[in-house]
Amino acid sequence: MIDILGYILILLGSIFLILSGVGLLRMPDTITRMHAGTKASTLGSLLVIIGVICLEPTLWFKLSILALFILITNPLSSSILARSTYLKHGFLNQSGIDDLKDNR
Amino acid sequence: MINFLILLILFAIFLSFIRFIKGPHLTDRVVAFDTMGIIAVSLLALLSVSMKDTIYLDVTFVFALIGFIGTIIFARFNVAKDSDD
Amino acid sequence: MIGLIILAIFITLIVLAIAIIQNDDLPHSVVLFMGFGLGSVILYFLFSAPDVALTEAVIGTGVSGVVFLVTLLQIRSKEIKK
Amino acid sequence: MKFSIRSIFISLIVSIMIVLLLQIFLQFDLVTSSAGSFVLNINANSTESANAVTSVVTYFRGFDTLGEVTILFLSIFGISLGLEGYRDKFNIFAYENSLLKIAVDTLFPLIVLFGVYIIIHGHLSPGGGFQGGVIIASAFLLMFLAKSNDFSLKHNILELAESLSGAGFILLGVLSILIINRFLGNFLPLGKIGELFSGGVIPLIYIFVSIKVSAEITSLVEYFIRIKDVK
Repeated sequence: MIDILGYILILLGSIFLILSGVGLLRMPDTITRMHAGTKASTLGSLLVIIGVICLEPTLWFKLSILALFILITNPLSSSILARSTYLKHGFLNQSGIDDLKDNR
Repeated sequence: MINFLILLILFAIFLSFIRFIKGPHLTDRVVAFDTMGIIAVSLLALLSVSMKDTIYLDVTFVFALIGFIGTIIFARFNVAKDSDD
Repeated sequence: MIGLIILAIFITLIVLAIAIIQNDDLPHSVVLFMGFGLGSVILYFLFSAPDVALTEAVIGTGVSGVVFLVTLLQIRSKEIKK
Repeated sequence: MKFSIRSIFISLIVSIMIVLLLQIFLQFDLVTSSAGSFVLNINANSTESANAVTSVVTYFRGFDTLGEVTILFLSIFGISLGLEGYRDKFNIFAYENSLLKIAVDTLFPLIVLFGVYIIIHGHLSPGGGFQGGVIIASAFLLMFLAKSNDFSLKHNILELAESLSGAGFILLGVLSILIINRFLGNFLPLGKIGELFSGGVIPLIYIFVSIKVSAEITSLVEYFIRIKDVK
């Protein structure tokens, strides 16, 4: 029973991972690529790790520490990367609209 | 079943790999590198379950650590290039 | 199926190596190099050699990339100050 | 960015040829496989270590590990000799961000704990002294990155740790010459395979190697990131 739950969670997670890959490939400019690439992949990898815990319940300690590490580091690194790119190049899009120009 | 899931995750890695090769800007490549690292963490966790050998899990933690450090150092590099023009 | 994955990663690594050499911009080359290390870690993992995979991930990807980037930073800062 | 479709196509063809050649050559890989089974047989009899690679690195080839550690020491020595005149307090690497500061404060004990786990489980799971030492050094690298000029390590302490651990490694070898008449042999009780306190002398050697490697990599990064302003 819990195996089926694990498989369903891993399937959902891999669908999110594929969505992040498609977004990374199809989005028009850098900031939107970053948006698609990091958020969806964080959710997807967390779902996959919870599914793996359901498949092998003896590994729960190591895998939950891994999930905690991903939950701390991945949004942080994406935020820092976005901020530094904005400070250097602006928004890098074609429309030229920059809402944050005053408080750079 | 688990082989099918591994193939799905490999397809996701392939999609972000195309952006990693193509990406015109440095930030595109770094984002693709970060995403590939996170997807590879879940791939390695799944592979270590499918190989029935739990000691492989240490590599996944190191993988997440390397992705984090690499991304932050490239962000630092972006800011440093700011001063030369 | 594992054999097919290994074959695909081999071909990917060779394409990446040629991309590293043919790129003109040095930071782009460093990112591609770190991606190369990531692919080879998955390859060692599939060959069931986790010791080599751990060493490649920590030293070949982490510390080498950091040292390359710090060297690039130092070179640029000297060029700015002149 | 600069490469064209044509070069990617050529590289694909070349890579497929190389992979096919590798498939042919890997058929004749009899020598290494017999060596592997030989090492596994000996490892099962002489050392109670679950990981055959670590027993090769520290027990059968302990003298080679001493040589590798010496090479690391000499390279750091050369770097310090070349870069000593250019050092200053200024940290070129620092990145001012309050989010990063808080997160690194949280992550630093976690990463160091993981490095210690990799080191002391060297004879049970993949990893060992070199890998765990570099993981601890990367934790210090994150501190250099996040804390701009507040965080600095004293070189005296790094050099003291490095030389004490190297001396401890050699002292262990000399002690084993005195007890069992073999350099870097095993003179401790072996224990049972799969437990934490087993493997005889292997965890002790790995602890010394890890302290040495982490101190050396940390001082290497510190030499690279501090620079005097070139006018």
